[in-house]
Amino acid sequence: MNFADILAYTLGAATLAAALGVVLRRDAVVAAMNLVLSFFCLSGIYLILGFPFLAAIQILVYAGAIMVLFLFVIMLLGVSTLARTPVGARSGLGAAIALAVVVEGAVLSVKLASGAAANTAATTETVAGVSELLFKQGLVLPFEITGVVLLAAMVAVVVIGRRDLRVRSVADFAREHAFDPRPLVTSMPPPAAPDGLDAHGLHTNGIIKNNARAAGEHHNSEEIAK
Amino acid sequence: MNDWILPLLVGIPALGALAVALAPAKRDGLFSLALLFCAAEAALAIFTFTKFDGTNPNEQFSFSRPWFALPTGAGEAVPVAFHLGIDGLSLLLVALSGLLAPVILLSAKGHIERREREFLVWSLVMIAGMQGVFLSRDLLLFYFFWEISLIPLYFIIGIWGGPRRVYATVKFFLYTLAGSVVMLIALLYLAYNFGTVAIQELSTKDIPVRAQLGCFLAFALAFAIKVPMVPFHTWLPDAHVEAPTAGSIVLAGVLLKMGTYGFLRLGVGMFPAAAVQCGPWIAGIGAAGIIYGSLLAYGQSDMKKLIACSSVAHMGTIVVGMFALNAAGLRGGILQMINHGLSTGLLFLLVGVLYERRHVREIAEFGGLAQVIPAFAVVLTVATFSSIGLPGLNGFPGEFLCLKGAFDASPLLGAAAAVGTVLGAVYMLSMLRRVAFGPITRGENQKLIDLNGREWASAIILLIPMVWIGLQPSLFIKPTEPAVDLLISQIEKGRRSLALENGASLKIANAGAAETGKSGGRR
Amino acid sequence: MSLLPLIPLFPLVGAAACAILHARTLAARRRDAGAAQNERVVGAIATLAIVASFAVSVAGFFIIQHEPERRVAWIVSNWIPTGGQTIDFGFVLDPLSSVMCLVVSGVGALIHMYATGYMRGDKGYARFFTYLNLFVAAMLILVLADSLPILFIGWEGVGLCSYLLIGFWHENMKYAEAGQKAFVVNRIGDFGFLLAMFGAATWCVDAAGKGSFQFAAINESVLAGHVEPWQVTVIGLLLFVGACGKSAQLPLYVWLPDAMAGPTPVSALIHAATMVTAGVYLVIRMHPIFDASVLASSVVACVGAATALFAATMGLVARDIKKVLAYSTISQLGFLFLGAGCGAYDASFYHLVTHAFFKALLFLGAGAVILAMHHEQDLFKMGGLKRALPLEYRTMFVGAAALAGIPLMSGFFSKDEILGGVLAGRPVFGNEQINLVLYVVGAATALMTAFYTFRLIYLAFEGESRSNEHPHANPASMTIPLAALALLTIAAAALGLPSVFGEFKPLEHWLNPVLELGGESGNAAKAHGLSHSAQWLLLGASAAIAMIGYSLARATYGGGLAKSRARAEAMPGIYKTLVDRWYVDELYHAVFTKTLRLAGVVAGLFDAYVVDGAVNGVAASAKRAAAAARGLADGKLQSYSLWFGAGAVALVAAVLLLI
Amino acid sequence: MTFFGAPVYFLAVALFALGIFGFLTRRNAIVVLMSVELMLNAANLTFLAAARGTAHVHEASAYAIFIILVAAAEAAVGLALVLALFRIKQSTDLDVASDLKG
Repeated sequence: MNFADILAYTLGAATLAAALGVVLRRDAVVAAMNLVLSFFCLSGIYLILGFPFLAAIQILVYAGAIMVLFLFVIMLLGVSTLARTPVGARSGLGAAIALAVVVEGAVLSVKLASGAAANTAATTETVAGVSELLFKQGLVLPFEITGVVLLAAMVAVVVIGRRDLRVRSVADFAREHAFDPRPLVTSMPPPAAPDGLDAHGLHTNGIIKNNARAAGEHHNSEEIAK
Repeated sequence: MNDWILPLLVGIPALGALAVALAPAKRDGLFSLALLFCAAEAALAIFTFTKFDGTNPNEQFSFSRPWFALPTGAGEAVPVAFHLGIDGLSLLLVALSGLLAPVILLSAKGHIERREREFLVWSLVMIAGMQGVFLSRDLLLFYFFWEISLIPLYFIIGIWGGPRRVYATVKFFLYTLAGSVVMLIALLYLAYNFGTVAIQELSTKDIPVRAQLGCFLAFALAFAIKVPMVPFHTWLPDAHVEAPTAGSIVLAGVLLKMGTYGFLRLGVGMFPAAAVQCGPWIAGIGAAGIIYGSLLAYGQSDMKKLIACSSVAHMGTIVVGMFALNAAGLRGGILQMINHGLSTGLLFLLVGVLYERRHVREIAEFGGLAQVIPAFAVVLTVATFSSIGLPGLNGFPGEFLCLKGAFDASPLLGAAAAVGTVLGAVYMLSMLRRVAFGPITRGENQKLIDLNGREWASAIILLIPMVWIGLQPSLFIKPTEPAVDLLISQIEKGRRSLALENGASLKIANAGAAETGKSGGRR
Repeated sequence: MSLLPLIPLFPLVGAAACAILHARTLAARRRDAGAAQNERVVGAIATLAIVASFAVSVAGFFIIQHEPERRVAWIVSNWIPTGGQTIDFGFVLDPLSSVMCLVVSGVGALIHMYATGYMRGDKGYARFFTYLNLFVAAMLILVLADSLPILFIGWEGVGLCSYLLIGFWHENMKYAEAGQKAFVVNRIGDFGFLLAMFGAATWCVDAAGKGSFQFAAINESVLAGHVEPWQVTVIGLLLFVGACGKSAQLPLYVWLPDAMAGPTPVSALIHAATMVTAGVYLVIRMHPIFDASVLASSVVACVGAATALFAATMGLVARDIKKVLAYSTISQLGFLFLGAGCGAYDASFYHLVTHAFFKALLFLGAGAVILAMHHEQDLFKMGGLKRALPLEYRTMFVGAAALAGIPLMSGFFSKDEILGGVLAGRPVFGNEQINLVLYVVGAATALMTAFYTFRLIYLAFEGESRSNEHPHANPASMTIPLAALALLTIAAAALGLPSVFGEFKPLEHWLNPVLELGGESGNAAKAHGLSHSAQWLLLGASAAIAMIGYSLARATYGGGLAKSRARAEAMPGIYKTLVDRWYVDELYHAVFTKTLRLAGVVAGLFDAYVVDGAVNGVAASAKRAAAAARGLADGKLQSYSLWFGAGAVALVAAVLLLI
Repeated sequence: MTFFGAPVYFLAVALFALGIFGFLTRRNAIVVLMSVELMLNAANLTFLAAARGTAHVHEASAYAIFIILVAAAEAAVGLALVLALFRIKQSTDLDVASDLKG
C-alpha cells in the first residue's frame, strides 16, 4: 500500500461521490459540476495508471468540450429551475437493474482481475506510441472513420437545431420548395398575436408551432388550442 | 374409359364462376347464365348416378394427374396427385350437390338484390369446392377443396347476410378453420411417416393402433366441428340465421355432410382400429346431440334457428347410425345424409319464401297461412313430415336404418336415438301448427301471394327425389352396398388389429393371464 | 295373386284424384271466387274407390278359401336392403287380414257415402275426401302387411291421416292442437313399436340364426323357443306400448277425446271402427309372443281392464254426444285388450268386428243428430228428437242396444264371449283370482256402458226438446248407411253364438289357421271351456247387467234432467272429478308439456351462455391479452430502455450462470 | 492490497451502475445524457486498467480516445435533440414526449 495506492483510492472515492452527485442531485447544473469533478478524478486515476496522454485528453475533451456543451445547453434552456421530482416513476425497476449490474460487474471484474498478467510496468504509454498507432499502422482507418462520425454529428446537429423545424413530409418539402411567386418579405412584420396566422397561412411568431397548413390538414387541435 | 366426367363435375361450376365474373350481362342475364351452368352440373350429376356401376366396390371414373411433390427431409418427396374418384360412399353426395346447384340459383334470384355478380361467382365456386371434397381421393386435394369450400360461404354470409352477419360468418369461419388446422397436422404426420397421401394406399397400409388413434382424433375434431356434433355446434344456428336463403340451403344441404362423409371416408376408412375404439363414445355423443338438438329446437322462436337446431339433431342421428359400425347403420348414415340435405334444404327454401315476402322469421309473426297460401302450406307439411321420418317419404328409410344400426350396436343406444323421433315430431309439428294452422293473426299475412313459378321449380327439384327415395329406397341404397361392405371389412380388420393390440398388451401386462385377445370393440 | 296390391291401390288412386280436383278447385276459386265445387264428382270418385277395394277384398275372401292354409302373399323383394335382415314390401291375405279388410273397406265405403252428405257445402270438400281415401289406403296397408316394417308404414300412415283429419278445420287453433296432440301421442307409441321391431329382428332368430321382420318367421322363432324369455317379454311389452298409443289405452288415451274435434265421419271411421283397433289387430297377429310371455299378456289384460273401467266412469257424465261415444270407444277397446290378454283372441276379434259396426252406427247417428241440430253437440241442449228424426232414432237405438249388450244383440254375444274368455282364460299373472277380479271389473264396466248408452238415447231422443232449434231432416245419402249399419249390427250376432246354443261359430273356425299357430296354447279359452251350466249362468248375468243399466238410465233420464241434476248434487266431489276427466289432462300438461318447454328454454340458455360463452370467451380472452400487451408500448422512452436494460441484465446473468 | 487489482474494476462497475441508474430513472433529458457519459467513462477506465503495464498500452489509449470522440459526437446530437424537444414541448421531461404510444 504505497502512496500511489492511497492516492488512487482517494481519487476513486471522489469519483464515486461525484458520480452519485450527478445521478441524485435535483439541479442539472450541480449535476454537471459533479460530472466535471468526476472527470478530473478519473484523469488523476489515469495518470496513476500510467496513461499521461490520455489523462490530458480526458481533461481537454471531456471536461473542457463536452461538459461545456452541456452547461451551455442547460443555461440556454434554463431547465435547472424545473422543480420536479428527479426520479421517474419506475425508479424501483431502474435501481434493481443497477444493482444487478453491480453484482454481475463484480463477478466479472473478479474474474478479469484474477486473469490479469503480472504488471511488469515495462512499458508506459507515450504520445509517440499512441500517435504511431493512430497515424502509421494499425488503427488509421478507425481514426479516420471517427472523423467522419464527428462530421456526421455536426451536420445532424445543424439540421436538428434549425429554427423552423417543421414536421415535414416529402410532399411538404416539395410543395414548399416549388417556385413561390410571392415577393420576398423585405422587412420583419410587427409581432402579431402569438398564434395568429398571416394571409398566406404561415406562422408569424418565432416559436415553431406545428406547420399550420399541415395542422389545417389533419386538425391537430391540441396544438392550436394550447 | 370415361374419366372426363369427374373433372367436369368440378370444372363446370368453376368455369361458370369465371364466365359469370367476366360476362358483360346485367342482373337477369347473369342469373340465366349461372343457371345454365348449374343445370349442366345437375344433368351431369344425374348422368353420373345412372352410369355408376353398382356392383363395383372401389372407385370408378378415376382421373389422376400428378400435381406436385411434398419434399421430405429424408427419402424421396411425397407425391401429391390431383386424383378424383367416385365410389359408393360419395355417389349419393355428389348427386345431391349437383342437384342442389340449380335450387340455390333459383332461390337466390328471389332475394339477392345487390352485387349479384359476386354472389353468383361465390356460389359457383362453392359448388365446385363441394364436389371437389366428395370426389377427391388424395388427402391433400381433400384438404384443398375443404378449405376452398369454406371461403365462398364466408363471403355469402358476410355480405348478403342478416344484421349480425359479420359475427356469424367470422365465428363460422374461424371455428371450422381451427378444426381443419388440427386435421392438417395429422395429414402432414401421415404424409411424412407413411410416404403417401393417397387415401386408397393409406387405407390399405396397417398403421399402428396408437398412431391411428392420434390421427383419428385429429380428423375427428375437424369433422365433429363440421357435422356439427353437440359441443361444437354453436356456430350453426348463428350461421343459418344470418345467412341468406341460398346460403342456408347450401350450408344445410351439403356443407354439413362434408363432416359426416369425412368421418366415413377418412375416419373409419383409414383408421378402422381407432374408429372401433372411439365408436361407442362418438355414437354416445351423437345420441346426446339428438336429444339436446331437439330440446334446443323446441325452445326456439325463430323459424330458421329452429330448423338449424333440428339439423343438429338429424346430424346426430347420422353420426349414431354411422358409428354403430354395422351394415345397417352405415347404409342408414349414407342415405340419411341425402335425406337431411333434401328435407332441410326444402325447409330453408320455404323459410326463404316467407322471408322474401314478410322480411321476418319469427314464428309468432305467422299463423293460419294454410288459408292464405295453401300451396305453400302443403309443401311445408310435406317437408315437415319428411324431416320427422314419415314412411312413404325419404326420411323413413334413412332414419329406420340408422336406428336399426344403433339398436344392433347396443339396444340402449338405439332407444336413446329413437327418442329423437318423438322429440322431432313435437317441435316440428308445433312449428307447423303455429305457422300454417289456426286463425290468421297478422293483417299482413292476408295479402301474401302463393309460390311463384321459380319457387315451385326449386321445390319440385327437391320433392321428386324425396318421394322417390321414400317409395323406392333400394334404388339409392343398392349402389352404395359394395362400398359399405368394403368399409365393413376395413372395420373388421380394425377390430382384429385392436384385439391383437389389446391381446398383446394384455399378454405383456400379465404374462400368465388366461383370457387373451378379448375383442376390445363392440360385441 | 296380383289382385292383392289392388286393395290399397284403389283408395290411393282415389286420394290422388281428389287431390288433383282439390288443387283445381283452389286454382278456380282463386280466379273467380265461388266456382261451383264439383262435390258430386269428388264424392263419387272417393266412394267408388273404397267400394272397388271392398269388392276386391270380397273376391280375395273367397279365393283364399281354396288356398292350402287360406293364405295368399304378394311380395316386392328387397325394398330396403339393410345388410342384415332384408325388408320386403309384402302383403298377405289370410283369414285375419281378410276379415279386417272387409270390415275396413265395408264400413269405410258406408262412411264415405255418409260423408258425401255430411260434408256438403264445406269448402275443403275434396281435401276431406283426399285424406279419407288416403286413410283407408294406409289402414289397408297396415292390415295386409306381412312384416313389421310394412305394418309400421300403414301404422304411421294412419297416424298422419288422423292428424290431418282431426285438424281438418285448421282455422280453429284448438282443432289443430288436438291433431298435433294425437300425432305426438301416437308417435310416443310408435317409439315403443320401433324398438319392438328392432328387438324382434335381432333376437327372434330362426334355426340358422338369421333374424327376420316377417310375422311368420318371428312367430315361428318364438314358438320354437329360439328366443330367451326376457327378450320375448320385452318385445311384447314394447309392442303393447305401440298398441296403447294407437288404440288409446290408459297411459296414452288422452288424444282420443280431443280427436272428436274432427268431422263426425272421421270419428266414426278412424276413432271407432278402424284405426283404434289396429292395436288389437297387432296383438292378435303377434299372439305367440303374448302366449309365450305371461308377464306381457297379463299386463295387456290388466291395462285393458283398467282402461275399460276408467273410461266408462268418464262416459257417465260427458255432456258432448261425441265425447260420450269417444269414452265408450276407449272402454270397449279396453275390453278387447282384456280379452286378448287372457288369451281369448277369437272372442276379442269377434267383439272388434261387432264393435266396429255398432260404434260406427252410433257415431254416424250422432253426426246426423248434430247436423240436424245445426252443429249443436251438447246433450243437455237436445231432447225429443224421436219425432223429428224417426229413422235416426230407430237405428241409433239398435246401435245402443248392441253396445249396451241387450240380449240377442251382437254386442251381447261378443261381450259375453270376452267375459267368458276372461273367466276361462289363461290365469293372469299366474293365479286364478285375478281373472275373477277382472271379470268383476268387466261386468261393472258393462253395467256403466249400458247406463251411459241409454242416457245418451234418452237425453237426445226422449223427453221434450230443450233447444229452440227445429231439426231438419237429413239427406238420403246419410240415412242409407245408418240403415245398412243397423242391419249389419243385427246380422253380426250370427258370427259367433255361444257354444251353448250349438257349435255355430263361423268366425272362430274361419280364424283357426291364424289363431291355431300355437296348437294347444293358441286358444286356451277353448281348451277347457266352461261347462254348460257355467255358460248359462254367464249369459244370465250379462243379460241382467244390461237390463239393470237400461232401467237405471230410463229412471234417471226418462223425465228430463231433474233427477240427474239431483243425483249430481248428491255427490258433488265425485261428479266434479269425473266431469274434469280425473284431471289427467292437466296432469299430463303439467308433467310433460311444461317440463319439455322448460327443458327447451334451459337448453337454449345453456347453449347461449355456456357452450357459446366458452367459444366467445376464447375470442374475448384473446382480445384482452392483446389489450394488455398494448399497455407496454406507452410511448415513454424510458420504459423501453427499462425493458431493454432488464433484458440485457438477464442475458448476462444467464451467460454467467450457465458457464 | 493494490488499487490496481480488482478495486479499479469495482470502481468502473460502480460508475457503470450509477450511469445505468441515472439513465433509467432520471426524467431530465440532460441528466440522462450525463449518465451516458458516466457509463462511457466507466468503459474507458476498464480498458485502461486492463491494459496497464502490458504491451497493449497504446492500443488501450487509442481505444479510449475513440470512445471519447464518439462520446462527444453522441453528446452533441443528444443535446440537439433535447433542444428540439424543448422547442416543441417546452420541457425536457422525457415522459412528456410520449406521442408515439400505440
